Amino acid sequence: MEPLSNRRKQVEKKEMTFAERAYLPAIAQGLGITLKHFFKKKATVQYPEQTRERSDVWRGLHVLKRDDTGAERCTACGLCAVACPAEAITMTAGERKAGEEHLYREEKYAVTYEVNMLRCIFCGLCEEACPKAAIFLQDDKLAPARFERDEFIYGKDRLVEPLKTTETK
Amino acid sequence: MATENKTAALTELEQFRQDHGLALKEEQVLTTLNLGPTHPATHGIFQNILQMDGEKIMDAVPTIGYIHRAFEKIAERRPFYQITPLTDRMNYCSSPINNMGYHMTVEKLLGITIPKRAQYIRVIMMELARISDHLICNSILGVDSGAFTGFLYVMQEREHIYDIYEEVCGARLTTNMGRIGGMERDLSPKALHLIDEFLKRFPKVWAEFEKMMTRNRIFMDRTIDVGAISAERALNYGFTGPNLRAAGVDYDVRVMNPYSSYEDFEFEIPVGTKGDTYDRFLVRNAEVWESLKIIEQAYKNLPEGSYHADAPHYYLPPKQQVYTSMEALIYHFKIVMGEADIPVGEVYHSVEGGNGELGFYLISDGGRTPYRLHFRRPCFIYYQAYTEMIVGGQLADAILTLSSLNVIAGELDA
Amino acid sequence: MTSLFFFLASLTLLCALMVVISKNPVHSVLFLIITFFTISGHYILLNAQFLAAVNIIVYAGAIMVLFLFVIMFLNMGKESEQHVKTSTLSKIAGTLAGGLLFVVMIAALKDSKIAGYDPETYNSQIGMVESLGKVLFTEYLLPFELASVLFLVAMVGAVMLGKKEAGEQHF
Amino acid sequence: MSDSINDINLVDAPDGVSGAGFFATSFEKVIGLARKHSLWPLPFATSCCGIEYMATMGSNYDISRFGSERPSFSPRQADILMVMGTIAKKMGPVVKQVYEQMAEPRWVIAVGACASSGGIFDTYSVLQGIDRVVPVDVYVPGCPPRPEQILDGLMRVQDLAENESLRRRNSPEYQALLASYNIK
Amino acid sequence: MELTNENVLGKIISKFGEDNVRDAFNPDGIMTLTTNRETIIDLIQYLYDDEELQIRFLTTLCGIHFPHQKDKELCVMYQLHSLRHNFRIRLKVFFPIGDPVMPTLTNIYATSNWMERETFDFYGIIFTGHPNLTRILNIDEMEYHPMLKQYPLEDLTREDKIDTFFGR
Amino acid sequence: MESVDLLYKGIYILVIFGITLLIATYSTYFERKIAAFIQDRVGPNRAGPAGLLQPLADAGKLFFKEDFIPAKSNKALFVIGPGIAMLVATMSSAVIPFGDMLIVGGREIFLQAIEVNIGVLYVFGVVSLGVYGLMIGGWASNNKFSLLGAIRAASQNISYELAMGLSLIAVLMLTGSLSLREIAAQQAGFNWNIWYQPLGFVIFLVCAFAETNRTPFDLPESEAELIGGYHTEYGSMKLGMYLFAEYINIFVASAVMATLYFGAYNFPFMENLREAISDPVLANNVVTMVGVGVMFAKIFLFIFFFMWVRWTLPRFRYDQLMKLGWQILIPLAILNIILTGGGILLKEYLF
Repeated sequence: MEPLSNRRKQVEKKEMTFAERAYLPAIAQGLGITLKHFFKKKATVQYPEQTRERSDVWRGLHVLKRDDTGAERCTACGLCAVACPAEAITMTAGERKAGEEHLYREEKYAVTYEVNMLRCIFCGLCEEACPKAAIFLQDDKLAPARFERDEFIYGKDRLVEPLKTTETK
Repeated sequence: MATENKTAALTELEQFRQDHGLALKEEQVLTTLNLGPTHPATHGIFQNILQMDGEKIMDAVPTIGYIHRAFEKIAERRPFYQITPLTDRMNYCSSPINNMGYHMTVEKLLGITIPKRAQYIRVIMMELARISDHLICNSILGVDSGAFTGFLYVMQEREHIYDIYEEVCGARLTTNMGRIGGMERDLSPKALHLIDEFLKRFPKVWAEFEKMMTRNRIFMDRTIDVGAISAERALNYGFTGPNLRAAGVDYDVRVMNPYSSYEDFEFEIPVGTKGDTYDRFLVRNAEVWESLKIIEQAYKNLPEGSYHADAPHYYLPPKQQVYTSMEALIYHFKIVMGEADIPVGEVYHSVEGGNGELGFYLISDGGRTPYRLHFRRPCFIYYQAYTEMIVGGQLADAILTLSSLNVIAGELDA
Repeated sequence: MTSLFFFLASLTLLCALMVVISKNPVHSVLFLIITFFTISGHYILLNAQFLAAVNIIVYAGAIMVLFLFVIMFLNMGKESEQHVKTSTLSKIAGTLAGGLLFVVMIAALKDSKIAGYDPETYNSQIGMVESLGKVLFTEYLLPFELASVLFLVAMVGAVMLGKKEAGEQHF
Repeated sequence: MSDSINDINLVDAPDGVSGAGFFATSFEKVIGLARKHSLWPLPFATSCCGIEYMATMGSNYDISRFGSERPSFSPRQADILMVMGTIAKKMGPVVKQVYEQMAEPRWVIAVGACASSGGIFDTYSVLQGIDRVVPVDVYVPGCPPRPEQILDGLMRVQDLAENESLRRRNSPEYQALLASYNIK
Repeated sequence: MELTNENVLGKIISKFGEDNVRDAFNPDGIMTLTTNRETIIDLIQYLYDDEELQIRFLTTLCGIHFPHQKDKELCVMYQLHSLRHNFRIRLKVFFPIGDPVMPTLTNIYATSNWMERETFDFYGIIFTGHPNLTRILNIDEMEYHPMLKQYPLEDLTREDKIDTFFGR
Repeated sequence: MESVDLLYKGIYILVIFGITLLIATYSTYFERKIAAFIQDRVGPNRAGPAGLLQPLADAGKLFFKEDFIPAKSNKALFVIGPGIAMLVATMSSAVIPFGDMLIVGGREIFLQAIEVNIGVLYVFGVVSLGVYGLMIGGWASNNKFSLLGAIRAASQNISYELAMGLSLIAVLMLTGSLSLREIAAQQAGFNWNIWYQPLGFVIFLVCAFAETNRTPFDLPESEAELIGGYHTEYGSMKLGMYLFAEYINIFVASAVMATLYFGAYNFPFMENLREAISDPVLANNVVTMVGVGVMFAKIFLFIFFFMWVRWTLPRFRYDQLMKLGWQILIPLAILNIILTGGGILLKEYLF
């Protein structure tokens, strides 16, 4: 067929030379390459003892952040659930009662907040959707493998970031 | 569970048989061999019911749909921005191309223009994706012909490509990279550094891989004249991409309908002659070099500027503004809830995917979701020709033809 | 030695019978292979180690593999061909032919003597390659050459039979 | 091998009574250890996760360190069925058949969201988790999981294999489990 | 000749008449025409054969469902491409859902075989003359054509989902 | 034969059998390690120090895996198949001289299990039977992939046996003996056959690859085409026996190549070593023991070569394999015979 553009380039396709027809030179060359690799430094990272470096923006396991004072940032606005293409996030909102100011930053908070880790595709849209910087996908944690399907519904007990300070109630 | 009506498929092939002296004699007893759905050579999953005369294939009836996931139906139920993760999973060997192809389609609908920097970043990512796609395909060809080692050599390089992806978007394979209106973040210094390193290291590895395979007579014998298809048949079957170029047609969307500033770059379109497996291998090899050239140019000439379009209605405002400014928060809510104003219209946009013209046909009725989103999936279209390509060959040929076609199950079945 | 001979001989006969009797052709071939082995055993008893080895290499190692090969191919499509009916007439004919052969054999062999062996003249190297080769290339040269011509003819015939017909593809 | 790592978890000697000159241990534990280190996978790779499995086999992660690098595409020879990728309803019976063809002891890992639960593809054509057709031992989340997570899943199966009784597969509980999936 | 939307449209209309080729518009640079069942195959054949146009590549083909358009519920869209002139054209055919029949294109383009099967699978459009019109992606036992707008997307057997927050 | 001799023989045979099995077992380990090293990986390293217990783990697992016989298979033959493969493989190492002779208490002990004056033919004959294991197993499985594998194995083995035999003939012409011990003894010092038979060696090497079904000739079990070929339906220890037989075959093939072409237990300057030690008995024993070490070193090199090639090359296609065997190797082997004959005549004529 005649060329459609001026950028056409025929790939090189020579006839086999006698040396190539005789198999052995090419085989020797291949053997040479593999032998070189035999003595090369190995690329393997010995997981689990060593871990490969992950980028800072890696989308790993979710965490629900607290603010500087230790109160939960989430206000149960539901944007993350809407943004989730896998429909993995469910939550129920509740009103903050008096005396709970140190627990929840805003007047509304998530009474339950569940992420189904088996449904989740770790696309990061929830993190992007959150207007309160509450949900993050951590770069240093991965969702672990487990034996039962029920164990993958992460409630607030496993999602909320543990308090940094030693004082607990 | 053969969904194909066998007799019908046979009549289709009758003419072909006559032409190639393959017409069955009446007394000939054929053996039926089920290639797939879990046969190792099918990689993804599709079934080929082969009728064999000894080792020779007399007929093949393909069955697909084993991972049909209803992409087009899902797309009708999700807001525009949530479709990006879907496109990831179509051709998962080169997800960024799919992502960005989709984004460009929507941008075409919305009428947004993207700053040069974002376009160049896209080009870099798409070419990296093309490299990783071709790299898998060509090394898998080695695996299927028994040379496993080359595969692992180049897979190490693919890890480096993944490192770059990871730095740019935070994931390795299903990237969800970029947003409607640009990229989600600028290239970090580390990402730039990784690209730079990749450009330095990869040519050596790829040259070594070529040295191992290209002129090895065993490999050449296995691939030359295997699974050949003429340019005319290939066009009739809707081939695009490297498989069409191997048959000698220099059709490349990047050149014919340049998008994302592809017109700025110098590169060539490698074409083959016979459209056989060896040609496909060579064309992909050459394309990897061309992609490297493009990345190098884009990396060297990366313009300054913003990494996303100035389109507050569609592109999420920066997080810091969302926390502080009311206007930004309202936009943020509108975009996330999918309430952004989407114009009515229909667009078709195609990009040069790893396997050919990846087209998106989008009809919008102004709602929060596409009214209809049809994907032109190159694999689905050219896999039809597989029967014609393998009949008359041997079992081993069929397997190499399959891997050289680079049929990606996710793209095939949608 | 004698007991070994009788053991081998009876095994040979038994397996030979089984070749004919067994219904599954693959089993027949396998029994035939065992028969060849026992015959090789006989050769060894006769101190003809070379013949024993060659018998195994050529018959058991190559020819019977081909037999098995062909039978496997033929068996591929059809479930079984065991239901072939034999007519009474052919059964009677078969019995008659077999009986007559038996009579002829007895008649031919009834006067033959078992060759005794004489420790004085016994040559332990008689079955070895060297003596075999010498005999073949001197005393029996003509039959040897004729046999080779026969093989050549057979080979040409095989090539002709296997040759491609026009328009037909073989691998 | 890189010399820098000398603290790899080698196999620990099984618990037993080690006294002067004799070492007794339960036979089951030895076999458990053997099985643990020789899990041959059947990579039932249908889509994206299969590509990550390639990375797991690759040099950087190297599944062979666990003795699992021999992929057995024949179910008779495989020990773990690694289902990686979306299983559509059309594919469901195939998965079940492959599982039925595997010889005991056998384990199943559902790698990735699609195989485990259907993931993002909550659609008419996709099986919502392979635990609807075959019993699953270990689920690996992620879409696709990183190779580290796949290795994690493999190590969970190793834990199972190590501690499993030789007779578990004959136990009524196990038979009941299989019966509930209508297998055999 | 440089192909432009106008002169191609002119050619087509002069050949097939205004009645058969309607509603030409140009939403995204690609000329879109509406035609009818009787004309479509001849039109595509004409575009294929015409030495000047050389529109010889079927880019894609898909069905669309518009449940609100009376008697025009179903649509099949063909998109063709002239590689020689880099010219694309889109053809649409509308027809009622009660009569979902279309002529097949497989005699011109081999590639339309599976595309038509897919369209049949998704929308139930019957392509007469197709060599093997069976479902291609879904299981044979499926009773409906899932891409029609009235059918749900979700797998109805799923239990672990709470719909409250998904905004739908 | 005296009973003491018989005892020594018995011990020797047991030792050789044990060594064969050990080498085969650890070949699996080395195969995995070598593959890993070639591919920039580290290979098995969790089972025992540096993964040394890996073969034992595999064996333990295979033994306790459910023993499965497919319902539609031919049950008796299905079981016999791997048995034949294993039996034949272990039989063939009997005539290989792993060393010269030891002198223990004035008694000469030859380090060879059986001395037959047709040793080469014995190995050849036994190896040619190996294919029955594959054929019977493949056929009995009642699986089309297995059957294809079996048929490929049969035709491949027959074809390459011819070229192998022809390349052997040249060696036999040179040595004038069929006894492996004799052939080994003739290559004393550095007078190895490889110097006279380079072409014959290459042909033999290629055929050895084909006979042991190793890449690039692993068509009977090629993963990508036939899944596992003849052993697709085999699980548990029956599969183990097939794999084992393959490795034993590699070991035997390496040993035969070392014996025929690379001087068996001979090594350069062995006479110098013998003379350096004054006590003749001790000298003989030291040389013999070094010779045994040298022999095994050669064998290991060949085994390494087998694996090295496997992880480098793609495999042939069926017809190409046949073409290579019939159209290239056999004519080359015949040419080699003619050249060798000419060479011998020339030598006789000149000297």
